Amino acid sequence: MSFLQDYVYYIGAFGLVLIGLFIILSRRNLIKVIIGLSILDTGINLFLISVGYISKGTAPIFSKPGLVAEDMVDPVPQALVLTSIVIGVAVLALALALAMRLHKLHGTLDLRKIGELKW
Amino acid sequence: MIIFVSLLVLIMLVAAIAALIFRDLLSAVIASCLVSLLASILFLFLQAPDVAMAEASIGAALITAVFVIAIRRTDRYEE
Amino acid sequence: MSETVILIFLGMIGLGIVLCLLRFLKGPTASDRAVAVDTACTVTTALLVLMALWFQRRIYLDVALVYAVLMFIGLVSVARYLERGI
Amino acid sequence: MRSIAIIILLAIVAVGIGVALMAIPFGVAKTQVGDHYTESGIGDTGASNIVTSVVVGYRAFDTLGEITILFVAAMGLGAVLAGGRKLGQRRDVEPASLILRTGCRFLFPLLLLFGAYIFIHGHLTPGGGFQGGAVIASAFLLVYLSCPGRRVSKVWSQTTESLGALTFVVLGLVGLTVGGHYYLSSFMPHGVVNELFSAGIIPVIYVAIGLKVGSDLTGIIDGMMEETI
Repeated sequence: MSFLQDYVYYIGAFGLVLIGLFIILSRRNLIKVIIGLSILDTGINLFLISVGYISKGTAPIFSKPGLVAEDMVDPVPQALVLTSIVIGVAVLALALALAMRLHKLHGTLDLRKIGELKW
Repeated sequence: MIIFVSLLVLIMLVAAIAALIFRDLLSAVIASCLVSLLASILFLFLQAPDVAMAEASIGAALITAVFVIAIRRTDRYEE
Repeated sequence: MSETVILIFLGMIGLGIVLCLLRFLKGPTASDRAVAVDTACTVTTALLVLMALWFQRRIYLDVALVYAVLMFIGLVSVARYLERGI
Repeated sequence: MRSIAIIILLAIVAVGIGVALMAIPFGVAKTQVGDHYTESGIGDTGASNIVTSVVVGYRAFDTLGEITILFVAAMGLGAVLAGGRKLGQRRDVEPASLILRTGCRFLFPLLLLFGAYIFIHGHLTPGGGFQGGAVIASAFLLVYLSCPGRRVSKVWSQTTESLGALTFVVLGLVGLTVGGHYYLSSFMPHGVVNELFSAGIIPVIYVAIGLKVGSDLTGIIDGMMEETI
Protein backbone atom coordinates (compact mmCIF):
# COMPACT_ATOMS: atom_id res chain seq x y z
CA MET A 1 0.00 0.00 0.00
CA SER A 2 2.84 2.35 0.78
CA PHE A 3 4.39 1.50 -2.57
CA LEU A 4 1.14 2.46 -4.32
CA GLN A 5 0.95 5.63 -2.26
CA ASP A 6 4.35 6.67 -3.50
CA TYR A 7 4.46 5.50 -7.05
CA VAL A 8 1.01 5.10 -8.60
CA TYR A 9 1.11 8.31 -10.66
CA TYR A 10 4.65 7.52 -11.79
CA ILE A 11 3.50 4.06 -12.87
CA GLY A 12 0.73 5.60 -14.93
CA ALA A 13 3.04 8.09 -16.65
CA PHE A 14 5.69 5.42 -17.23
CA GLY A 15 3.17 3.03 -18.75
CA LEU A 16 1.72 5.67 -21.05
CA VAL A 17 5.16 6.70 -22.29
CA LEU A 18 6.18 3.10 -22.99
CA ILE A 19 2.92 2.21 -24.76
CA GLY A 20 3.10 5.34 -26.89
CA LEU A 21 6.70 4.63 -27.83
CA PHE A 22 5.84 1.03 -28.70
CA ILE A 23 2.99 2.17 -30.97
CA ILE A 24 5.29 4.65 -32.71
CA LEU A 25 8.01 2.04 -33.28
CA SER A 26 6.02 -1.03 -34.21
CA ARG A 27 2.94 0.05 -36.18
CA ARG A 28 3.12 0.78 -39.86
CA ASN A 29 -0.05 2.80 -40.35
CA LEU A 30 0.63 6.52 -40.30
CA ILE A 31 -2.50 7.56 -38.37
CA LYS A 32 -1.77 4.86 -35.77
CA VAL A 33 1.69 6.38 -35.33
CA ILE A 34 0.11 9.78 -34.71
CA ILE A 35 -2.26 8.25 -32.12
CA GLY A 36 0.84 6.90 -30.38
CA LEU A 37 2.34 10.38 -30.41
CA SER A 38 -0.77 11.72 -28.68
CA ILE A 39 -0.60 9.05 -25.96
CA LEU A 40 3.11 9.77 -25.41
CA ASP A 41 2.27 13.46 -25.03
CA THR A 42 -0.35 12.71 -22.38
CA GLY A 43 2.09 10.54 -20.43
CA ILE A 44 4.78 13.20 -20.33
CA ASN A 45 2.27 15.82 -19.18
CA LEU A 46 1.08 13.51 -16.39
CA PHE A 47 4.68 12.97 -15.25
CA LEU A 48 5.45 16.68 -15.13
CA ILE A 49 2.33 17.44 -13.09
CA SER A 50 3.01 14.62 -10.63
CA VAL A 51 6.53 15.91 -9.99
CA GLY A 52 5.11 19.20 -8.75
CA TYR A 53 2.66 17.65 -6.28
CA ILE A 54 3.10 17.84 -2.52
CA SER A 55 1.11 15.54 -0.27
CA LYS A 56 -2.04 17.01 1.32
CA GLY A 57 -1.58 20.06 -0.90
CA THR A 58 -4.20 22.18 -2.58
CA ALA A 59 -4.49 24.11 -5.82
CA PRO A 60 -2.51 27.37 -6.06
CA ILE A 61 -5.55 29.66 -6.14
CA PHE A 62 -6.25 32.06 -3.27
CA SER A 63 -10.00 32.00 -3.72
CA LYS A 64 -11.07 31.90 -0.08
CA PRO A 65 -9.55 33.17 3.18
CA GLY A 66 -7.58 30.78 5.32
CA LEU A 67 -5.29 29.38 2.63
CA VAL A 68 -1.56 29.59 3.24
CA ALA A 69 1.19 29.44 0.68
CA GLU A 70 2.98 26.48 2.28
CA ASP A 71 0.10 24.14 1.49
CA MET A 72 0.04 24.82 -2.22
CA VAL A 73 1.46 22.64 -4.97
CA ASP A 74 4.12 23.90 -7.32
CA PRO A 75 2.64 26.27 -9.96
CA VAL A 76 5.54 26.20 -12.41
CA PRO A 77 4.95 22.70 -13.95
CA GLN A 78 1.25 23.50 -14.27
CA ALA A 79 1.99 26.64 -16.25
CA LEU A 80 4.41 24.81 -18.53
CA VAL A 81 2.05 21.88 -19.15
CA LEU A 82 -0.76 24.33 -19.93
CA THR A 83 1.16 25.69 -22.90
CA SER A 84 2.40 22.21 -23.82
CA ILE A 85 -1.14 20.90 -24.32
CA VAL A 86 -2.10 23.72 -26.68
CA ILE A 87 1.08 23.28 -28.71
CA GLY A 88 0.39 19.53 -28.81
CA VAL A 89 -2.93 19.89 -30.60
CA ALA A 90 -1.44 22.25 -33.20
CA VAL A 91 1.47 19.91 -33.93
CA LEU A 92 -0.90 16.92 -34.12
CA ALA A 93 -3.14 18.71 -36.61
CA LEU A 94 -0.11 19.58 -38.75
CA ALA A 95 1.04 15.95 -38.71
CA LEU A 96 -2.44 14.78 -39.72
CA ALA A 97 -2.47 17.29 -42.59
CA LEU A 98 0.83 15.84 -43.83
CA ALA A 99 -0.63 12.32 -43.56
CA MET A 100 -3.68 13.33 -45.61
CA ARG A 101 -1.42 14.82 -48.27
CA LEU A 102 0.68 11.64 -48.39
CA HIS A 103 -2.45 9.54 -48.77
CA LYS A 104 -3.55 11.70 -51.67
CA LEU A 105 -0.13 11.37 -53.30
CA HIS A 106 0.49 7.63 -52.82
CA GLY A 107 -2.98 6.20 -52.29
CA THR A 108 -2.00 4.42 -49.08
CA LEU A 109 -1.04 5.11 -45.48
CA ASP A 110 1.22 2.09 -45.10
CA LEU A 111 4.77 3.07 -44.30
CA ARG A 112 6.19 0.04 -46.11
CA LYS A 113 4.67 1.13 -49.39
CA ILE A 114 5.66 4.75 -49.12
CA GLY A 115 9.23 4.26 -50.19
CA GLU A 116 10.89 7.32 -48.79
CA LEU A 117 9.87 6.68 -45.20
CA LYS A 118 10.93 3.03 -44.92
CA TRP A 119 13.49 2.13 -42.30
CA MET B 1 -8.79 6.75 -1.83
CA ILE B 2 -5.48 5.42 -3.11
CA ILE B 3 -7.27 2.24 -4.23
CA PHE B 4 -9.63 4.34 -6.35
CA VAL B 5 -6.71 6.21 -7.93
CA SER B 6 -5.01 2.88 -8.68
CA LEU B 7 -8.20 1.67 -10.35
CA LEU B 8 -8.28 4.79 -12.55
CA VAL B 9 -4.62 4.34 -13.53
CA LEU B 10 -5.27 0.69 -14.36
CA ILE B 11 -8.25 1.57 -16.57
CA MET B 12 -6.16 4.23 -18.31
CA LEU B 13 -3.40 1.76 -19.12
CA VAL B 14 -5.95 -0.79 -20.37
CA ALA B 15 -7.45 1.83 -22.67
CA ALA B 16 -3.98 2.70 -24.00
CA ILE B 17 -3.28 -0.99 -24.73
CA ALA B 18 -6.66 -1.18 -26.46
CA ALA B 19 -5.57 1.72 -28.67
CA LEU B 20 -2.52 -0.38 -29.49
CA ILE B 21 -4.32 -3.56 -30.51
CA PHE B 22 -7.44 -2.32 -32.31
CA ARG B 23 -7.30 -2.75 -36.07
CA ASP B 24 -10.17 -0.34 -36.62
CA LEU B 25 -8.71 3.15 -36.52
CA LEU B 26 -11.99 4.71 -35.39
CA SER B 27 -12.02 2.46 -32.30
CA ALA B 28 -8.40 3.38 -31.63
CA VAL B 29 -9.34 7.07 -31.71
CA ILE B 30 -12.20 6.44 -29.25
CA ALA B 31 -9.71 4.63 -27.00
CA SER B 32 -7.35 7.60 -27.06
CA CYS B 33 -10.33 9.81 -26.13
CA LEU B 34 -10.88 7.58 -23.08
CA VAL B 35 -7.19 7.86 -22.15
CA SER B 36 -7.42 11.63 -22.31
CA LEU B 37 -10.58 11.66 -20.18
CA LEU B 38 -9.03 9.58 -17.40
CA ALA B 39 -5.83 11.62 -17.52
CA SER B 40 -7.94 14.70 -16.94
CA ILE B 41 -9.43 13.15 -13.78
CA LEU B 42 -5.91 12.34 -12.58
CA PHE B 43 -4.89 15.96 -13.14
CA LEU B 44 -7.75 17.04 -10.89
CA PHE B 45 -6.61 14.56 -8.24
CA LEU B 46 -3.14 16.09 -8.44
CA GLN B 47 -4.66 19.52 -7.63
CA ALA B 48 -4.21 21.08 -11.05
CA PRO B 49 -7.65 22.34 -12.13
CA ASP B 50 -6.27 24.57 -14.89
CA VAL B 51 -4.55 21.66 -16.60
CA ALA B 52 -7.59 19.43 -16.09
CA MET B 53 -9.77 22.00 -17.82
CA ALA B 54 -7.34 22.35 -20.73
CA GLU B 55 -7.06 18.60 -21.15
CA ALA B 56 -10.84 18.17 -21.06
CA SER B 57 -11.55 20.85 -23.62
CA ILE B 58 -8.67 20.20 -26.00
CA GLY B 59 -7.67 16.59 -25.52
CA ALA B 60 -11.14 15.14 -25.57
CA ALA B 61 -13.19 17.30 -27.94
CA LEU B 62 -10.83 18.88 -30.45
CA ILE B 63 -8.28 16.08 -30.89
CA THR B 64 -11.01 13.47 -31.40
CA ALA B 65 -12.72 15.63 -34.02
CA VAL B 66 -9.47 16.30 -35.87
CA PHE B 67 -8.61 12.58 -35.94
CA VAL B 68 -12.10 11.66 -37.16
CA ILE B 69 -11.93 14.21 -39.98
CA ALA B 70 -8.52 12.85 -41.02
CA ILE B 71 -9.84 9.26 -41.01
CA ARG B 72 -12.79 10.36 -43.12
CA ARG B 73 -10.43 11.80 -45.72
CA THR B 74 -8.22 8.65 -45.76
CA ASP B 75 -8.75 4.95 -45.00
CA ARG B 76 -10.55 3.59 -41.97
CA TYR B 77 -9.01 0.13 -41.55
CA GLU B 78 -5.41 -0.71 -40.93
CA GLU B 79 -4.46 -3.69 -43.04
CA MET C 1 -20.70 10.15 8.57
CA SER C 2 -19.96 12.28 5.56
CA GLU C 3 -16.74 10.43 4.76
CA THR C 4 -18.53 7.09 4.76
CA VAL C 5 -21.15 8.40 2.35
CA ILE C 6 -18.46 9.75 0.03
CA LEU C 7 -16.60 6.43 0.11
CA ILE C 8 -19.79 4.57 -0.83
CA PHE C 9 -20.31 7.01 -3.71
CA LEU C 10 -16.73 6.44 -4.86
CA GLY C 11 -17.30 2.70 -4.90
CA MET C 12 -20.43 3.02 -7.00
CA ILE C 13 -18.76 5.40 -9.46
CA GLY C 14 -15.83 3.01 -9.78
CA LEU C 15 -18.23 0.17 -10.52
CA GLY C 16 -19.93 2.28 -13.20
CA ILE C 17 -16.64 3.10 -14.90
CA VAL C 18 -15.55 -0.55 -14.82
CA LEU C 19 -18.83 -1.64 -16.45
CA CYS C 20 -18.35 0.99 -19.16
CA LEU C 21 -14.83 -0.35 -19.70
CA LEU C 22 -16.15 -3.90 -20.13
CA ARG C 23 -18.60 -2.77 -22.80
CA PHE C 24 -15.81 -0.77 -24.40
CA LEU C 25 -13.50 -3.78 -24.61
CA LYS C 26 -16.19 -6.22 -25.69
CA GLY C 27 -18.28 -4.17 -28.09
CA PRO C 28 -18.06 -5.57 -31.59
CA THR C 29 -18.60 -2.35 -33.52
CA ALA C 30 -17.29 1.18 -33.15
CA SER C 31 -20.70 2.60 -32.24
CA ASP C 32 -20.87 0.37 -29.13
CA ARG C 33 -17.53 1.72 -28.02
CA ALA C 34 -18.60 5.32 -28.63
CA VAL C 35 -21.73 4.85 -26.50
CA ALA C 36 -19.63 3.26 -23.74
CA VAL C 37 -17.23 6.21 -23.64
CA ASP C 38 -20.17 8.62 -23.63
CA THR C 39 -21.64 6.90 -20.58
CA ALA C 40 -18.25 7.02 -18.90
CA CYS C 41 -18.19 10.79 -19.50
CA THR C 42 -21.51 11.20 -17.72
CA VAL C 43 -20.37 9.15 -14.72
CA THR C 44 -17.14 11.13 -14.65
CA THR C 45 -19.01 14.43 -14.35
CA ALA C 46 -20.61 13.15 -11.16
CA LEU C 47 -17.16 12.13 -9.92
CA LEU C 48 -15.82 15.65 -10.48
CA VAL C 49 -18.66 17.24 -8.51
CA LEU C 50 -17.95 14.75 -5.72
CA MET C 51 -14.27 15.74 -5.80
CA ALA C 52 -15.20 19.39 -5.29
CA LEU C 53 -17.02 18.29 -2.14
CA TRP C 54 -14.12 16.10 -0.99
CA PHE C 55 -11.39 18.72 -1.39
CA GLN C 56 -13.62 21.53 -0.02
CA ARG C 57 -12.86 23.83 -2.97
CA ARG C 58 -15.86 25.41 -4.69
CA ILE C 59 -13.87 26.49 -7.75
CA TYR C 60 -13.42 22.91 -8.91
CA LEU C 61 -17.02 22.95 -10.07
CA ASP C 62 -15.92 24.89 -13.16
CA VAL C 63 -14.04 21.84 -14.39
CA ALA C 64 -17.17 19.73 -14.05
CA LEU C 65 -19.07 22.37 -16.03
CA VAL C 66 -16.54 22.19 -18.85
CA TYR C 67 -16.89 18.41 -18.86
CA ALA C 68 -20.65 18.50 -19.00
CA VAL C 69 -20.74 21.06 -21.79
CA LEU C 70 -17.89 19.91 -24.00
CA MET C 71 -17.35 16.19 -23.74
CA PHE C 72 -20.13 15.20 -26.07
CA ILE C 73 -18.82 17.18 -29.05
CA GLY C 74 -16.01 14.75 -29.83
CA LEU C 75 -18.44 11.84 -29.78
CA VAL C 76 -20.92 13.80 -31.92
CA SER C 77 -18.17 13.94 -34.53
CA VAL C 78 -17.79 10.14 -34.30
CA ALA C 79 -21.57 9.78 -34.76
CA ARG C 80 -21.56 12.10 -37.76
CA TYR C 81 -18.79 9.98 -39.25
CA LEU C 82 -20.88 6.86 -38.81
CA GLU C 83 -23.84 8.41 -40.62
CA ARG C 84 -21.53 9.74 -43.37
CA GLY C 85 -22.05 13.36 -42.40
CA ILE C 86 -18.61 15.00 -42.52
CA MET D 1 14.87 -8.67 -36.87
CA ARG D 2 12.89 -5.49 -36.65
CA SER D 3 10.87 -6.66 -33.63
CA ILE D 4 14.03 -7.67 -31.78
CA ALA D 5 15.49 -4.22 -32.36
CA ILE D 6 12.27 -2.62 -31.10
CA ILE D 7 12.24 -4.74 -27.94
CA ILE D 8 15.89 -4.01 -27.16
CA LEU D 9 15.35 -0.29 -27.66
CA LEU D 10 12.22 -0.30 -25.48
CA ALA D 11 14.05 -2.21 -22.73
CA ILE D 12 16.85 0.33 -22.71
CA VAL D 13 14.38 3.22 -22.52
CA ALA D 14 12.31 1.49 -19.82
CA VAL D 15 15.31 0.80 -17.59
CA GLY D 16 16.55 4.36 -18.01
CA ILE D 17 13.22 6.00 -17.24
CA GLY D 18 12.50 3.58 -14.39
CA VAL D 19 15.80 4.19 -12.62
CA ALA D 20 15.35 7.92 -13.03
CA LEU D 21 11.78 7.80 -11.69
CA MET D 22 12.72 5.78 -8.62
CA ALA D 23 15.12 8.53 -7.58
CA ILE D 24 12.55 11.33 -7.73
CA PRO D 25 10.57 11.49 -4.48
CA PHE D 26 6.82 11.97 -4.74
CA GLY D 27 4.95 14.54 -2.70
CA VAL D 28 7.74 16.44 -0.98
CA ALA D 29 8.91 20.03 -0.98
CA LYS D 30 8.71 22.38 -3.88
CA THR D 31 11.45 24.04 -5.83
CA GLN D 32 12.63 27.41 -4.59
CA VAL D 33 11.19 29.29 -7.55
CA GLY D 34 7.79 27.72 -6.89
CA ASP D 35 7.99 28.80 -3.26
CA HIS D 36 8.81 32.33 -4.32
CA TYR D 37 5.92 32.46 -6.76
CA THR D 38 3.32 31.22 -4.30
CA GLU D 39 4.50 33.52 -1.53
CA SER D 40 4.91 36.78 -3.39
CA GLY D 41 2.65 36.19 -6.39
CA ILE D 42 -0.29 38.20 -5.06
CA GLY D 43 1.89 41.10 -4.03
CA ASP D 44 3.68 41.23 -7.36
CA THR D 45 0.83 40.82 -9.83
CA GLY D 46 -2.44 41.03 -7.90
CA ALA D 47 -3.93 37.88 -9.46
CA SER D 48 -5.28 35.31 -7.01
CA ASN D 49 -4.65 32.44 -9.45
CA ILE D 50 -0.91 31.82 -9.22
CA VAL D 51 -0.80 29.76 -12.43
CA THR D 52 -2.20 32.76 -14.30
CA SER D 53 0.39 35.06 -12.80
CA VAL D 54 3.15 32.65 -13.85
CA VAL D 55 1.81 32.28 -17.41
CA VAL D 56 1.18 35.93 -18.24
CA GLY D 57 3.10 37.70 -15.50
CA TYR D 58 6.46 36.20 -14.69
CA ARG D 59 6.93 34.18 -17.85
CA ALA D 60 5.03 36.15 -20.46
CA PHE D 61 7.87 35.96 -22.94
CA ASP D 62 7.44 32.18 -23.10
CA THR D 63 3.79 32.73 -23.89
CA LEU D 64 4.76 34.96 -26.81
CA GLY D 65 6.85 32.12 -28.23
CA GLU D 66 4.02 29.66 -27.67
CA ILE D 67 1.56 31.84 -29.55
CA THR D 68 4.07 32.13 -32.38
CA ILE D 69 4.34 28.33 -32.60
CA LEU D 70 0.54 28.03 -32.72
CA PHE D 71 0.33 30.60 -35.52
CA VAL D 72 3.08 28.93 -37.55
CA ALA D 73 1.44 25.51 -37.16
CA ALA D 74 -1.96 26.82 -38.33
CA MET D 75 -0.35 28.56 -41.29
CA GLY D 76 1.63 25.44 -42.21
CA LEU D 77 -1.54 23.35 -42.11
CA GLY D 78 -3.24 25.77 -44.47
CA ALA D 79 -0.26 25.74 -46.82
CA VAL D 80 0.01 21.93 -46.87
CA LEU D 81 -3.68 21.38 -47.50
CA ALA D 82 -4.11 24.16 -50.05
CA GLY D 83 -1.79 22.50 -52.55
CA GLY D 84 -4.04 19.62 -53.47
CA ARG D 85 -7.41 21.28 -53.71
CA LYS D 86 -9.63 20.78 -56.70
CA LEU D 87 -12.24 23.42 -57.34
CA GLY D 88 -15.86 22.65 -57.99
CA GLN D 89 -15.82 19.12 -56.58
CA ARG D 90 -18.05 18.34 -53.61
CA ARG D 91 -18.62 15.22 -51.56
CA ASP D 92 -22.16 14.08 -50.98
CA VAL D 93 -22.84 14.56 -47.27
CA GLU D 94 -25.94 13.61 -45.36
CA PRO D 95 -27.68 16.53 -43.64
CA ALA D 96 -27.75 16.45 -39.85
CA SER D 97 -30.78 15.30 -37.93
CA LEU D 98 -33.36 17.65 -36.45
CA ILE D 99 -32.14 17.09 -32.89
CA LEU D 100 -28.59 18.10 -33.68
CA ARG D 101 -29.62 21.20 -35.64
CA THR D 102 -31.97 22.44 -32.93
CA GLY D 103 -29.44 21.68 -30.21
CA CYS D 104 -26.75 23.55 -32.10
CA ARG D 105 -29.01 26.59 -32.50
CA PHE D 106 -29.63 26.73 -28.74
CA LEU D 107 -26.13 25.77 -27.64
CA PHE D 108 -23.94 27.92 -29.89
CA PRO D 109 -24.49 31.33 -28.18
CA LEU D 110 -24.27 29.70 -24.77
CA LEU D 111 -20.92 28.14 -25.66
CA LEU D 112 -19.58 31.49 -26.87
CA LEU D 113 -20.72 33.12 -23.62
CA PHE D 114 -19.16 30.31 -21.58
CA GLY D 115 -15.82 30.68 -23.35
CA ALA D 116 -15.87 34.43 -22.73
CA TYR D 117 -16.65 33.77 -19.06
CA ILE D 118 -13.68 31.43 -18.78
CA PHE D 119 -11.13 33.80 -20.21
CA ILE D 120 -12.45 36.95 -18.53
CA HIS D 121 -12.34 35.28 -15.10
CA GLY D 122 -8.92 33.77 -15.73
CA HIS D 123 -7.25 35.53 -12.81
CA LEU D 124 -9.89 34.48 -10.26
CA THR D 125 -10.95 30.91 -11.07
CA PRO D 126 -9.32 28.03 -12.96
CA GLY D 127 -9.27 28.74 -16.65
CA GLY D 128 -7.80 31.37 -18.86
CA GLY D 129 -7.11 32.27 -22.42
CA PHE D 130 -6.13 28.83 -23.66
CA GLN D 131 -9.13 27.03 -22.21
CA GLY D 132 -11.55 29.75 -23.25
CA GLY D 133 -10.18 29.73 -26.78
CA ALA D 134 -10.61 25.96 -26.92
CA VAL D 135 -14.25 26.28 -25.79
CA ILE D 136 -14.93 28.87 -28.51
CA ALA D 137 -13.28 26.64 -31.13
CA SER D 138 -15.50 23.77 -29.93
CA ALA D 139 -18.56 25.97 -30.49
CA PHE D 140 -17.53 26.56 -34.10
CA LEU D 141 -16.77 22.84 -34.45
CA LEU D 142 -20.36 22.12 -33.41
CA VAL D 143 -21.60 24.44 -36.17
CA TYR D 144 -19.39 22.69 -38.72
CA LEU D 145 -20.74 19.32 -37.63
CA SER D 146 -24.41 20.23 -37.60
CA CYS D 147 -24.71 22.46 -40.66
CA PRO D 148 -22.52 21.16 -43.50
CA GLY D 149 -21.85 23.90 -46.01
CA ARG D 150 -21.67 26.81 -43.59
CA ARG D 151 -18.26 28.39 -43.22
CA VAL D 152 -16.62 30.90 -40.93
CA SER D 153 -15.94 34.20 -42.67
CA LYS D 154 -12.22 34.46 -43.41
CA VAL D 155 -12.20 38.22 -42.96
CA TRP D 156 -13.65 38.12 -39.45
CA SER D 157 -11.37 35.28 -38.40
CA GLN D 158 -8.23 37.00 -39.62
CA THR D 159 -9.30 40.32 -38.09
CA THR D 160 -9.83 38.74 -34.68
CA GLU D 161 -6.54 36.89 -34.82
CA SER D 162 -4.57 39.96 -35.81
CA LEU D 163 -6.29 42.03 -33.14
CA GLY D 164 -5.36 39.54 -30.43
CA ALA D 165 -1.72 39.26 -31.49
CA LEU D 166 -1.36 43.00 -31.90
CA THR D 167 -2.80 43.70 -28.45
CA PHE D 168 -0.41 41.22 -26.87
CA VAL D 169 2.71 42.60 -28.55
CA VAL D 170 1.82 46.28 -28.10
CA LEU D 171 0.94 45.88 -24.42
CA GLY D 172 4.18 43.98 -23.88
CA LEU D 173 6.27 46.68 -25.48
CA VAL D 174 4.46 49.42 -23.54
CA GLY D 175 5.17 47.50 -20.34
CA LEU D 176 8.81 47.18 -21.36
CA THR D 177 9.22 50.92 -21.71
CA VAL D 178 6.88 52.31 -19.05
CA GLY D 179 6.45 49.80 -16.26
CA GLY D 180 9.65 47.97 -15.56
CA HIS D 181 12.57 46.37 -17.25
CA TYR D 182 11.00 43.19 -18.62
CA TYR D 183 8.45 42.22 -21.23
CA LEU D 184 4.78 42.66 -20.20
CA SER D 185 5.52 44.24 -16.86
CA SER D 186 2.35 45.53 -15.29
CA PHE D 187 1.79 49.28 -15.51
CA MET D 188 -1.80 49.52 -14.31
CA PRO D 189 -2.93 49.61 -10.64
CA HIS D 190 -3.48 46.22 -9.04
CA GLY D 191 -6.76 46.95 -7.28
CA VAL D 192 -8.39 44.79 -4.65
CA VAL D 193 -7.56 41.09 -4.83
CA ASN D 194 -10.42 38.72 -5.72
CA GLU D 195 -12.49 41.30 -7.57
CA LEU D 196 -13.18 41.28 -11.27
CA PHE D 197 -11.38 44.54 -12.10
CA SER D 198 -8.08 43.78 -10.49
CA ALA D 199 -4.64 42.41 -11.31
CA GLY D 200 -3.56 45.20 -13.67
CA ILE D 201 -3.20 44.19 -17.30
CA ILE D 202 -3.64 40.43 -16.79
CA PRO D 203 -7.37 40.31 -17.78
CA VAL D 204 -6.68 42.36 -20.93
CA ILE D 205 -3.84 40.05 -21.91
CA TYR D 206 -5.99 37.00 -21.30
CA VAL D 207 -8.79 38.37 -23.47
CA ALA D 208 -6.24 38.92 -26.25
CA ILE D 209 -4.85 35.38 -25.85
CA GLY D 210 -8.37 33.95 -25.84
CA LEU D 211 -9.28 35.65 -29.12
CA LYS D 212 -6.00 34.58 -30.70
CA VAL D 213 -6.15 30.93 -29.62
CA GLY D 214 -9.84 30.64 -30.48
CA SER D 215 -9.42 31.97 -34.00
CA ASP D 216 -6.28 29.87 -34.56
CA LEU D 217 -7.95 26.62 -33.50
CA THR D 218 -11.03 27.53 -35.55
CA GLY D 219 -8.71 28.05 -38.52
CA ILE D 220 -7.24 24.58 -37.97
CA ILE D 221 -10.74 23.02 -37.90
CA ASP D 222 -11.74 25.03 -40.98
CA GLY D 223 -8.66 23.92 -42.90
CA MET D 224 -9.26 20.26 -42.03
CA MET D 225 -12.96 20.36 -42.91
CA GLU D 226 -12.48 21.78 -46.38
CA GLU D 227 -13.09 19.66 -49.42
CA THR D 228 -9.61 18.41 -50.04
CA ILE D 229 -10.08 15.14 -51.84
